[in-house]
Amino acid sequence: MADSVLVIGGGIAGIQAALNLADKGIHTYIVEKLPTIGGHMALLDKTFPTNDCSICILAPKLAECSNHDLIDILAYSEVLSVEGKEGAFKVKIKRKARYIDEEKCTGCEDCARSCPIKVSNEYNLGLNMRKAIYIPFPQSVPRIATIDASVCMHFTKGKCGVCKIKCGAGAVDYDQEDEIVELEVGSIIAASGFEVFDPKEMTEYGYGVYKDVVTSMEFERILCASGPTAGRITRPSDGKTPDRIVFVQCVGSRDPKHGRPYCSSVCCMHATKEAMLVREHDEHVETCILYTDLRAAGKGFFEYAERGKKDYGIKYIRAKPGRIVRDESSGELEVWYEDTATLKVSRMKAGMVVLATALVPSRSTAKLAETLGVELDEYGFFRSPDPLLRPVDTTRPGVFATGYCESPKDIPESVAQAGAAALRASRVVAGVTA
Amino acid sequence: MSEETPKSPPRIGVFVCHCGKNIGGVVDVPSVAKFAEGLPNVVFSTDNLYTCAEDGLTCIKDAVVKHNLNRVVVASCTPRTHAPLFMSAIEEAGLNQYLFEFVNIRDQCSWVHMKEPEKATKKAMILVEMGVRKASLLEALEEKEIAVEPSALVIGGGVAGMVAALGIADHGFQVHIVEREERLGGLIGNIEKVYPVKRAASSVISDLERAVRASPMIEVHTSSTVKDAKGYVGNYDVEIQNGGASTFHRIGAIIVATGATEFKPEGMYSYGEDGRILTQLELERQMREGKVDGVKSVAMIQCVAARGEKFTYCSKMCCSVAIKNAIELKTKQPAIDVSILYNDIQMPGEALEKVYTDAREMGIKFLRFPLKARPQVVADGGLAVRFFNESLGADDELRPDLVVLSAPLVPREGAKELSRMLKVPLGQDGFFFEAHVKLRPLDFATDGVYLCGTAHGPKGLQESISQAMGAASRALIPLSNGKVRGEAAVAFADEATCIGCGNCVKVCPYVAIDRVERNGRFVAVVNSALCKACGTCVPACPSGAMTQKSFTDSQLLEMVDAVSQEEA
Amino acid sequence: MKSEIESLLKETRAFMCLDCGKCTGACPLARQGGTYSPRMHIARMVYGYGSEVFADMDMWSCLTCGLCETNCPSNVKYTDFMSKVRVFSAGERRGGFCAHAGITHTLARMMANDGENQSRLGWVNDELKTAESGDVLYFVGCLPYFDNIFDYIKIEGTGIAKNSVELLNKLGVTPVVMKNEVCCGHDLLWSGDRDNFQKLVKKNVEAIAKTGARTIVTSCAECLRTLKVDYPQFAKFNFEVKHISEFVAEKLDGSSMKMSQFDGSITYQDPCRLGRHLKVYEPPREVLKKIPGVKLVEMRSNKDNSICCGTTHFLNCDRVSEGIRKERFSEALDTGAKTLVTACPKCQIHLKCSQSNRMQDEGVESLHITDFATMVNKHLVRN
Amino acid sequence: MADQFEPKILAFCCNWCSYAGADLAGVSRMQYPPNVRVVRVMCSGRIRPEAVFKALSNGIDGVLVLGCHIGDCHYLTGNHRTAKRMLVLEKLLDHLGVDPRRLKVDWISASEGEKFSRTITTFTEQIKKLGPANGGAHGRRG
Repeated sequence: MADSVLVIGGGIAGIQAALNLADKGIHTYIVEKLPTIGGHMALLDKTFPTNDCSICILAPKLAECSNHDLIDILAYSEVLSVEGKEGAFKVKIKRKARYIDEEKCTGCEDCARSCPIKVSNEYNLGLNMRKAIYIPFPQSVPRIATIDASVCMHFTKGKCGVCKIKCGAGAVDYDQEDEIVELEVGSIIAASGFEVFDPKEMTEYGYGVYKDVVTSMEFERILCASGPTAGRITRPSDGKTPDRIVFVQCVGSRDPKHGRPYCSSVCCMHATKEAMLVREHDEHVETCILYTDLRAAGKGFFEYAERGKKDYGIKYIRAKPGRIVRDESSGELEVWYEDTATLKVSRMKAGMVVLATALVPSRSTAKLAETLGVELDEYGFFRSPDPLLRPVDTTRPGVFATGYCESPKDIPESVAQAGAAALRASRVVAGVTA
Repeated sequence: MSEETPKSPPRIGVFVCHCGKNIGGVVDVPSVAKFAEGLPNVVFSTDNLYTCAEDGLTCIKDAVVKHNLNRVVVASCTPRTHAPLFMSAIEEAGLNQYLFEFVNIRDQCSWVHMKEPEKATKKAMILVEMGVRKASLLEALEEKEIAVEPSALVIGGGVAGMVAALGIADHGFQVHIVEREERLGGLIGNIEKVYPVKRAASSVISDLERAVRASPMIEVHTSSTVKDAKGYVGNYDVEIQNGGASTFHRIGAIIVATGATEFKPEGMYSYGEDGRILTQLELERQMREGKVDGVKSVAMIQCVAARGEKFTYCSKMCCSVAIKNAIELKTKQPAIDVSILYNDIQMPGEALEKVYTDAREMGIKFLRFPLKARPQVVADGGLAVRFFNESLGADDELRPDLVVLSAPLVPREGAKELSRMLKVPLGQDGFFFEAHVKLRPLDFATDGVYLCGTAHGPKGLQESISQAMGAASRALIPLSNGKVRGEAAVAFADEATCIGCGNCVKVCPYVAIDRVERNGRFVAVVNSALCKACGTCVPACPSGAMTQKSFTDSQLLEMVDAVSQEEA
Repeated sequence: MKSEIESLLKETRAFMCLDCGKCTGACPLARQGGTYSPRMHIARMVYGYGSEVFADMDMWSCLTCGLCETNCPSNVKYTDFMSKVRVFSAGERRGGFCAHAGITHTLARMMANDGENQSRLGWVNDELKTAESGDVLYFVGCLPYFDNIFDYIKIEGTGIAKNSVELLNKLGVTPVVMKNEVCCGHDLLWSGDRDNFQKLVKKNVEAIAKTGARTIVTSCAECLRTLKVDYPQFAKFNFEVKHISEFVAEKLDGSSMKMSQFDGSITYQDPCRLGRHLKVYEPPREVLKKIPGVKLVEMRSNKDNSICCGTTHFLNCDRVSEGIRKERFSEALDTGAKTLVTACPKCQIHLKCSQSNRMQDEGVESLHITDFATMVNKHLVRN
Repeated sequence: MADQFEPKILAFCCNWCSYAGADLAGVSRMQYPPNVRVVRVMCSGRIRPEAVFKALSNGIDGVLVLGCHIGDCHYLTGNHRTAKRMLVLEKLLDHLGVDPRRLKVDWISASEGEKFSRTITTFTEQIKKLGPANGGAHGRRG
């Protein structure tokens, strides 16, 4: 009987599951495919309904994972195979080469400052650039540089070696190779999270055509003090502060036409929060949320939206726009909608449009499910054989799923459910049988 | 761990880090080290290329032994990432890990004054001096261990309570379930079917109850209440009362799963005036009893008393309850006309949205009204529901055979009393209020007490069950460890100086301070098991009895003095 | 009636409407002001106010262009809904205002009821190779009639037919053309006259069957939709139906045939029936792009979001229709193209009609509007 | 000369937000005047108004009290106390003839490195304008 647990995914659900287990005295591995743990929560500016600073409340958790005696973080790693059964899984993990000696790197970023290669920065959703050698964000855990070999000139052209020269710690190691690690664990928790649906296919909204039509996650980075605009609300096309920002809900969610009839569960509150933050940053910017049903059912959510209306002056209009076009002469976007409460059809001018895009299981989830040998439901979420009484179980005993990859949910629900997954997993390593 | 504060005078070692060029490129590190050498109590000072590297750590450990150091100051980066590393290094060298002070001369010096190397060097020196002066006063601290009684109390025997109890019992701990009613099951005991899984509620309860009754680790106290609970994490003394008889139990952790109940909308929507106006729960009972079989049309009204009418909140599950009952009615009698008057349909996620679309597919009608003008129910021999049909922008009327009101969940009676007894807060809505809305949804700020289910707020059964499992998982942390380790830098009240005013008790966010009678007078006593080391109580103390370890007044004032005495 | 409405609601998925209003926000009529709202039509019908819908004259303005339906997240079949509701409404002797004094509808009814003696093939000259039987049939549609009715706005009319046949000839096909072809019935179907529509279906199906054709090619997007989608609902219909753009695209794919030079930008108008109704977006574009020198520039609204030419089934042509065309022209002019190609003669009629309107913006008049078949035939070099 | 005057500035920072914000300013290499000396406490609620007062009367020219934003406190409500206590202190300073502008209470989150650097810069400039505190004698408003 192996007495460790493997958590796949280092977002808030995975982190919380790992901490719950390790705090109980159970050794836990966190495998994260990106160079740092933190997941989407690390990209959020604030969180609803308290408008807590996201990184402020997350960073201590990241540090706790990093300092915990019973947690081993395997960032920049992927699960290759899972064999065995409940209580005794053998897991092969690929630790991708960072080309950095993890022991030596001090996280000073001298390397990144001197690196000549700039590529689109995925941590700011492509809104600015990062270097080929980089640390994703200041609170990264582990705070170790990574060389993106797909763009680094040393690897693509055999030239350059500036980072190696600049690194005072001598941590750069171009000869590093991927490493295969084998772990024995009693139980596995999948917490592979979500990603944002690409709204390009909904051509009526002009995403990808008009720069000032952005997704809600992109807008989150624009709002964030550590984002590409340092928290100034400026639009991507010309850097001007928009007079009005229109939020469009249910873009790709509750939309059988685009294959996702489900409600993504967090977008109404997310938009409310973003609109509030806009008003806090700059009260001259008007905000307007176009929604179908305002999903404000969680604890304190309805009151939060009411506050948005009354204290922040956010306009809520029950409508779903049918068409967004850009007036080339003024550079303003025109949003066409029918207000289904007043029955008026209007064209609203907007400096920016924020699309509340559907959240979908992350791309890696399908492959992960195959590796784990478990079933997904028709939309790609993990399927439980008994969703009521055993919500975090999967179709393979000893393998559990939690967080957004189990079903759409917000952060507190993910945290609560991470506890449930930890309970199921600790039961396995404690040797309790069903 | 070494527990003793050294009796001998301070012998401080200072280690100044170059961090490659990160500090050394701006600050004149060797000069800073040399400066430190001249400070009072410093017996050793050096600079390292990387103090955090293996050779840097060895340098510290060797110096502790060689120079008989009893306090260590490292001037490098930020304590937020690197303190644990250096603290464990000095512990390996035989010192208490709290005899350590961190000085940040990178993030808050070399990196932010890159163009002013001289001023940065001067600042680094004074920062080191501040650290050294504080270090001279450091004391050895311990993270106090408190033994945890290996048993839990679950208050509430509904589905959430039973799931939580089973989760804990499974791990080999004794659990007491206290249920006010005669039988287990709670609110779910009064309903027919559970959606979206479409399972009979009775089977859910009987499955759980069977498991609970079968577990040798669970003791069920029905028709019982928690009369009293005193103590703190790991060590509660609980009195459970059944009729006139009390039993007493030592409890390590408590889970609050007291649930919620349906609000009776007396005096609203003509409820109570006509037997054909029901709540959803009453409809379920009538359906069970076959009383609605002949009914041809039903109108359901959502958000009754909720979302600003009487209560501010949205009750989250009423939409799914109404749609469930609509589907059940329509399935039994396909010709029945069911209309649901709503404002915003709350069916988030995958499974619920599916139920909603299924209901539409069956021809259940959804009519939207504005919250500002809610429907009116008139019992005039027949029944009339008059409302403003927002989709059409016109007044509308239905003449149903039955009106069903979707009323919100409200907290159970006794929540207030329990909140006072356990010293855990209620929110404005009367539901229990968690430690942190985002990241600690199942904890209370008070350690050792946890929360799940509708006691926390209205929610569906699936979410309640997830929470119950999660709460069990949280409670298992102190239970499995058999002990809790408190903070080291805790507050401490000097009994001799304390005047017993109780100001500190009022400001403590964790209810960690008690005002107790000692020798005929009141004094404050900090429960170091509960203290989270914020220090908020210290400024509240008028007599200076309260101090926070590692952040004592004298330590902080030494640092302030170091700055004020700095030469211009 | 109640059960008929129930089944209408089920068939068209009207019950699934979430009342979000996206349809109305997309609707080209609604965006021209006025009171048109597809959402309201659905809502009224669902909430039991069907009679109001039947009496609503707005309903006859619907272009059935499918923009609302394409946008509807819940897959409510609004065009189908409209077609069916109009049958109910027409049964109650209500109907829209027919443009051109209802001449196209009258002609179609005459054809349906043997009230005419057509001379349909006058345009077939000696240079065109046609047959009375064969594998491929070219369904001409109403082009010969349009020559007369719309002479005043200089439409291409049978020119399109000639170019189509010549184009097919160049591709090695000798198409069947029928002298006893009747109107496909599109306009009758969409104005709720099912009885006469069915008569036309019967006549055409019998005539086509006699030619031995297996593939039907049309140059009219409305004929295409009617034959391909609607005929099989009313008759046994085992023919493959293709728009000429699809047919040409397939034939040219991998062929060594050459095209002559055209220098300049062109833009392409997606006809609703070809585009949104049948999702044929790429074939006409692919073929046009094969013409050397052609720079195909898209209008702001294209493909799924394309805007209609403003009128369909010759109903309710009014200020709103003109507004839609004005919007479309402004998009076309914004592209900088001097030529607009469309793949439906009806688009050409409506756009050219509007072009002749003196109130149009500057530049509209000089925009060259031509049919796909004309454009391609002109540039395809005979082997 | 006011230009020559280099004020001594003390900043009390809470461990979880404002100290983290200061770190972020460093990681982002945001430059600010080197006059500030940071004293780290776990929570701004630990800061004794008396200590601030003592600093100002003892040769320190300006004091910053920096905590988490209201609602973000790592210790739930510690910073609510700070807000109240410092308000009282400001009034007291005014009474005593110490320019209350020598004390600044602000909330800086872990993601607000830019705000930290800006706060230090503007505060330093302000104190330079006010001149040396010098036990209150020079700090009196004219």
